[in-house]
Amino acid sequence: MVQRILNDPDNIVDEMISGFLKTHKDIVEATENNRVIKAKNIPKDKVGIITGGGSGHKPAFIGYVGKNMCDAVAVGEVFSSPTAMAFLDAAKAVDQKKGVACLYGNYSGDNMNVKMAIKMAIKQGITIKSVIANDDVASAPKNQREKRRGVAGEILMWKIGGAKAAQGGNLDEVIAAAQKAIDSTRSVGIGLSPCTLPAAGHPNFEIKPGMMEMGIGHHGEPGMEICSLKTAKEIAEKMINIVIPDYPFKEQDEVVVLVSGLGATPVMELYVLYNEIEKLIKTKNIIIYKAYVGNYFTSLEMKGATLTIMKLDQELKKLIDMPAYTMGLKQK
Amino acid sequence: MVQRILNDPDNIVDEMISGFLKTHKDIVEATENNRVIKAKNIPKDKVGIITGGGSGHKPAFIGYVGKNMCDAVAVGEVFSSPTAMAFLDAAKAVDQKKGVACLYGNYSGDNMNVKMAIKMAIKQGITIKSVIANDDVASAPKNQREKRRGVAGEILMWKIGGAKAAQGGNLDEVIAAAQKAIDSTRSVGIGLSPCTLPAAGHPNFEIKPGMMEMGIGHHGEPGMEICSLKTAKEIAEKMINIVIPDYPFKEQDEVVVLVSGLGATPVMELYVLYNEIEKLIKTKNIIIYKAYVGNYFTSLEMKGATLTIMKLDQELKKLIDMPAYTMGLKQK
Amino acid sequence: MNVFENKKGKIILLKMVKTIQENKVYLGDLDGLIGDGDHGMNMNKGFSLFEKRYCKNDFSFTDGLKNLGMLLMNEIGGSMGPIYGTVFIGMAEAGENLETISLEDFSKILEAGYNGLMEIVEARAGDKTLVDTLFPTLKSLKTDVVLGVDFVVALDKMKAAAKQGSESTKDMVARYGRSSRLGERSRGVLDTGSVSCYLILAAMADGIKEILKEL
Amino acid sequence: MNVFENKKGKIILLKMVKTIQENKVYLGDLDGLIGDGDHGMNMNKGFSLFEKRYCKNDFSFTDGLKNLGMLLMNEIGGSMGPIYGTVFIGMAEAGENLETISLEDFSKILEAGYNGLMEIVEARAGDKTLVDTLFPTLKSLKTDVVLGVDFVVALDKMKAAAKQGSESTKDMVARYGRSSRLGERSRGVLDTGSVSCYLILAAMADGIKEILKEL
Ligand SMILES: Nc1ncnc2c1ncn2[C@@H]1O[C@H](COP(=O)(O)OP(=O)(O)O)[C@@H](O)[C@H]1O
Ligand SMILES: Nc1ncnc2c1ncn2[C@@H]1O[C@H](COP(=O)(O)OP(=O)(O)O)[C@@H](O)[C@H]1O
Ligand SMILES: [Mg+2]
Ligand SMILES: [Mg+2]
Ligand SMILES: [Mg+2]
Ligand SMILES: [Mg+2]
Repeated sequence: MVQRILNDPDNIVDEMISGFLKTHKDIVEATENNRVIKAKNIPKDKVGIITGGGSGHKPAFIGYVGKNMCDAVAVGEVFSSPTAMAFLDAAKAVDQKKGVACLYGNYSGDNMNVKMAIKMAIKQGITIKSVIANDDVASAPKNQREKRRGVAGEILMWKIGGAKAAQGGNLDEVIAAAQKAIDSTRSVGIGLSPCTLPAAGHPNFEIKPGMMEMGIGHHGEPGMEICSLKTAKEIAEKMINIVIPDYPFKEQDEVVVLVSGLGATPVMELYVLYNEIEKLIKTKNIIIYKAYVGNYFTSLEMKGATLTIMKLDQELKKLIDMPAYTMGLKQK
Repeated sequence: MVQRILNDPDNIVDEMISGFLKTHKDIVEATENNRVIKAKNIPKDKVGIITGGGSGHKPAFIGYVGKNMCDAVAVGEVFSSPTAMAFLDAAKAVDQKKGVACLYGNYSGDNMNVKMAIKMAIKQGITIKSVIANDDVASAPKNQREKRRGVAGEILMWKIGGAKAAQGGNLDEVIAAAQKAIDSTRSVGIGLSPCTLPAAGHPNFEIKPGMMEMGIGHHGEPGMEICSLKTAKEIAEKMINIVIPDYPFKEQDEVVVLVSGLGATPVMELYVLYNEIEKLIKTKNIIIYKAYVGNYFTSLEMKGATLTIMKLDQELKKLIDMPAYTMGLKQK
Repeated sequence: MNVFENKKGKIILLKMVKTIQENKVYLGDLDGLIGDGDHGMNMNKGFSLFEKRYCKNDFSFTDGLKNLGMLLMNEIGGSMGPIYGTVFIGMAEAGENLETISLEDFSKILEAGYNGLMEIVEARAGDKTLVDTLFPTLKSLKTDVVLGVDFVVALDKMKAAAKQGSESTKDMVARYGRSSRLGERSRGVLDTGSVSCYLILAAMADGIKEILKEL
Repeated sequence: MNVFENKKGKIILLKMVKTIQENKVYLGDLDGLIGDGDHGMNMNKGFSLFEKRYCKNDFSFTDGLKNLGMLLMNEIGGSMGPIYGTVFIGMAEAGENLETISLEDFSKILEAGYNGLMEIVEARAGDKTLVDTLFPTLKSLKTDVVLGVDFVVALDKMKAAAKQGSESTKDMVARYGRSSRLGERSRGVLDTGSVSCYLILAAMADGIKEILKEL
C-alpha cells in the first residue's frame, strides 16, 4: 500500500496538469494538446524555448515555464518521455517563425521522440534545433559524455537559453548559449531512499537503511557505488570530488551552484549539505557567484540530493542574472 | 538508522542557518544573535514584523523573511520554540520606534517565550504587540478557538501583516490586519506517514500503511481520526467538510486557498489534491481569488498535506496581491 | 492451411494485449532492477487503451497493428511509443494490402518492422535491448521460409527463438537505454524490453496458430 | 545532620544532569506518544550544555540552579526553557543568601520556584502537566516541615510523592500544552513533563541526601 494522495494512478498526470493550470493561471495556460502547457503572454518575435520530459520531477518540467525560461513544455507519463506529437505541438504552440530551441535531457525515449518531432516539424515548416543536457557525471565516463544523463543542470540550461531568447538572440545564438551552459555544467546525485511509481505498489529499488547510493539517477537509476551513509561533510566531499575534477573547475573560476533535493529530504538538510559544499568550494578558491538550494528537480519522494556546478563566463553571468518568473524559479 | 544528510543532529539548526544565509545573501542577513535572521534593506520607518518558531518546517519560518513579509525571525530547535531572548533580539533588530508586530503560532512554548520577550522589551522601551495564529480547526472545538494551533494559515497572516506594514500602516493597523487575516482563516491537515526528529533514531509516531490521520498537527500531533487511506477526491471532501463549515465560508465569498505539502508528499500529488479541492469549492459557489500549492509549511519528511482557506474582504485582497520576495514566497 | 486471413487477425492483437496486461507487474519489476520501473505500466497503459478504444469492433491483423502502433507513438511516448510504434506501423504498412498472409509474408512483415526500428535506434543484437529478441526471431522465420517449414512449426520455432533471444540478454552488459549507464552492474538481469518483446511475439505466434487451427 | 551546606550543592546538579542524560530517549519517546517527541532531546541539550559549561568548576546549589535556569531560559527555548528556567531561577533567588539549607529552607525554596511557575502557566494540578509532579512534591515537603520530620525521611517521602504525582498523570486528560488537543486520546499515557520533573526532583533529593550523609 503506497501512502499517496491520488485517485487513479493512470490519471495522475492529467489531474496534476489540471491542478497546476488552475493554480498558476498568471503564468501558464493550456493548449489544444492536453499534454502541452505554454507560458502566458509570450513576448513577440522571439525564439521559442521548449522542453519536455517525464512527470514526477516537480518543479521540472512544467514548473519552469514562464518569463525568460521555457515557453512550452511537453508532459510525459511518470518517468516516461512525452510523445513525439507532444514535442511537436509544444513547438507549434510557441513558433513565431524565429525557430524553436528544444532543450531537453539525454534519455533514449526523449531522444527518439524529439528526433521524430523534429522530422515532423520540418514537414510543417517549423525549424527545431535541440540541445541535449548531459550533465550527470556519474552516468558515463568522460570519454563517453554523449551517453551521460541530463539532470538538474537542465534547469541552468533552460535559464540560460530562455534568457538568451528573451534578449532577442536568434535560434543559433540561443542554441549556442544553451549548449555552452550545459557544456559548462556538471552534476552528481546521491540517493538515501527509493521512490515508488504511483502505479506500482512498491519501491522501485532498494536502499538499505544506513546505506546510500552515490551517482544515482533521478529516476532511481542505480549509481556508481553503494556505500555506508556518511555525514553531510563527507557526502559533500564525495560529491565535490566527482564534480569538480570532471569539468574541471579551477581556481578563480566563477560558478553557479545548485543543490536540489530529490523530493523527500527535508529542505533543512539541503542547507546543511550546501553549507559543507560551500566550504569545500571556497577551499579550492573557486568563487560561488550564485547559489540555488531547494527542491528544484525531484524524483517523486526519493530521499537524496543532487549537486550541480556551472562555470560562468561574461555572457552566462548576464544570462543567469536575468529575472525569471516561473513556478519553480522566481528571480528578480 | 535514519536516512538523513547531516553532521551532528545537535548542530543541525545552526548549520542550516549558515547554509541558508549563504544561499540567500540577496534576501537575508545574520544578526548578533545567531538564532535571529533579518531581512536585508528593510524600508525605513515602518512597523517591524517578526515571527519565530521551531525548525523543521522549511520554508517556515526563515523562508518568509524578506520584502513585504517578515523582517526578522527567531529560530528554535527542531519542533521547539525559540528562546524569549531570540524573540526579543528579533524585535530589537527591526524596531524603528514604530513598534513591532510579533505574528506567531499558538504553541505553549512560543506563547511563554513571546510573553517573556514582550515583558523584557517593555523594559527596553520597545513596543511589541502580537497576533497568535490559531487556524487549525482540528485542534480544538470552535468554542475553544483560543486553544487551536497555528499552522499554514500563519503564512497568510505574515503576508497580510507584512503587506500592511509595507503600506505604512501603524502598529495597531498592522496588528488589526494580521488579526483579521487569521480570524478569517481555517486549516486542516492530514498525515500519511510520520516524521523522525533528527536527534531521535526512529519515527515520532506511526501511521500504518493503508491508513491516514485526519486533523494531524504539523509536528505530527495526533489528529481527530485515524481512517483508511482515501482517494484524493475523498480526502478533499473530508478536508473541505472540516474547514468550510467552521468559519463558515459561504456562497460568493472570495477566498485564498493554500495547499501545502508536509514535506515528503510529491508536489505532483498536491496538484492532484488541489484539483479536487477546487472543484468542491466551486460547487459551493465560493470564489477562489488566489491559490498557493506547494511545500509552504512542512513537517520534516512527513507525508501529508494541509488545506488552508482565508476569506477576503477589500483590504485583504489588496494586501494579498502585494508583491513579496522571500525564499518561500515570491510574488509579482 | 499455410496462410491465414488478414481480416481474422483481431484475435492476435487480443492475445498481445492480454499478455502485456498479465505481465504488467513483472515487466515493471524487471525495469526497476536496472531501469526506472515504468515499463510494465506504460506498456499496459498503451495496450489497454488500444483494447478499450478499438476492440469493440472487428479489425484485421494489419489494421490492428497500425492502430496500436499509432496509439503507442502518439499517446504513450516513453521509449516504447517510438520503438513499438515504429515496429508495429512498419509491419502494418508492409502487410496492409494482403488478404492472406503466408509464412513468407509474415516473415517479410516482421522484417519491415525490424528495419523500421533499425532506422531509429542504434542498438544492435548484443546490446541488451529488445533487439536481442527481435533479431533472432526474425532470423528463425527467415530460415524457415527458405527451408519451407510448415507455418505452425515455424511459429513454434519463432517463439523458442524469441524466448532464447530474450534470455540471452541476461548475461549481456547494457549499451543503450537507461541501464546502459550501469556497465557491469547491468549484467545478470534480463532486459525488460527484450522480455516484453518476447511476450508480444509469442502472443502473435499463438494468435496466428489459433487462426490457422480454426480452418 | 538536618542542614546541608549550600556551597556543597554541585553534586545535586550533577545528579540532575545525569538523570536527564540517562532518560533522554525515554522522555522523547513518551513525548512522541501524545506530543511532538522533542522533550528528551531538548532537556538533554540544555542539561548537557550546562554540564559542559559550568561543571569544570565548583558551585553552590543555588548558583547551579541559577545558571542552569538562565541557560534553559536563554538558550534552549521550547516550553522547557521558560518553565524549568522559571522554576530553577525562582528557587535560586529564594535560597541564594543561605549558607546552610534546612528542610524548611528547602521547602521554601521549592515553593518559590513553584510560585514563579504559577505566574507563567495556567495549568494547575489535574491538567496533566509537570504541575502534577511539582504540586504534590511541594505539599509533601510542607507537611513534613510542619510535622518536624527528619530531612532525609522527608526527602524520601518527597521522592515518593513526586513519583506518584507523575504517575497520576496517566489517567488524566491533558488540558494544557501540545497534547491538550487530543482530549480523550491523551488518557492512558504519562505526561512527559511530569516524568522529567519527577526525575529532576528525585535527583535533587538523592543529591541532598548524599551531602547530608557525608557529614
Ligand atoms: N536506445 C534504445 N535502443 C533500443 N532499445 C531501447 C533503447 N532504449 C530503451 N530500449 C528498450 O526499452 C526498454 C525500456 O523501456 P521503458 O522502460 O518503457 O522505457 P524507459 O527506459 O524510457 O523508461 C529497455 O529494456 C530496452 O529494451
Ligand atoms: N502550558 C503549559 N503549562 C504547563 N506545562 C506545560 C505547558 N505546555 C507544556 N507543558 C509541559 O511541557 C511538556 C512538554 O515539553 P516539551 O516537549 O519540551 O515542549 P513542547 O510541548 O513545546 O514540545 C509537557 O509534557 C507538559 O508537562
Ligand atoms: Mg521511463
Ligand atoms: Mg516541541
Ligand atoms: Mg523504464
Ligand atoms: Mg515536545
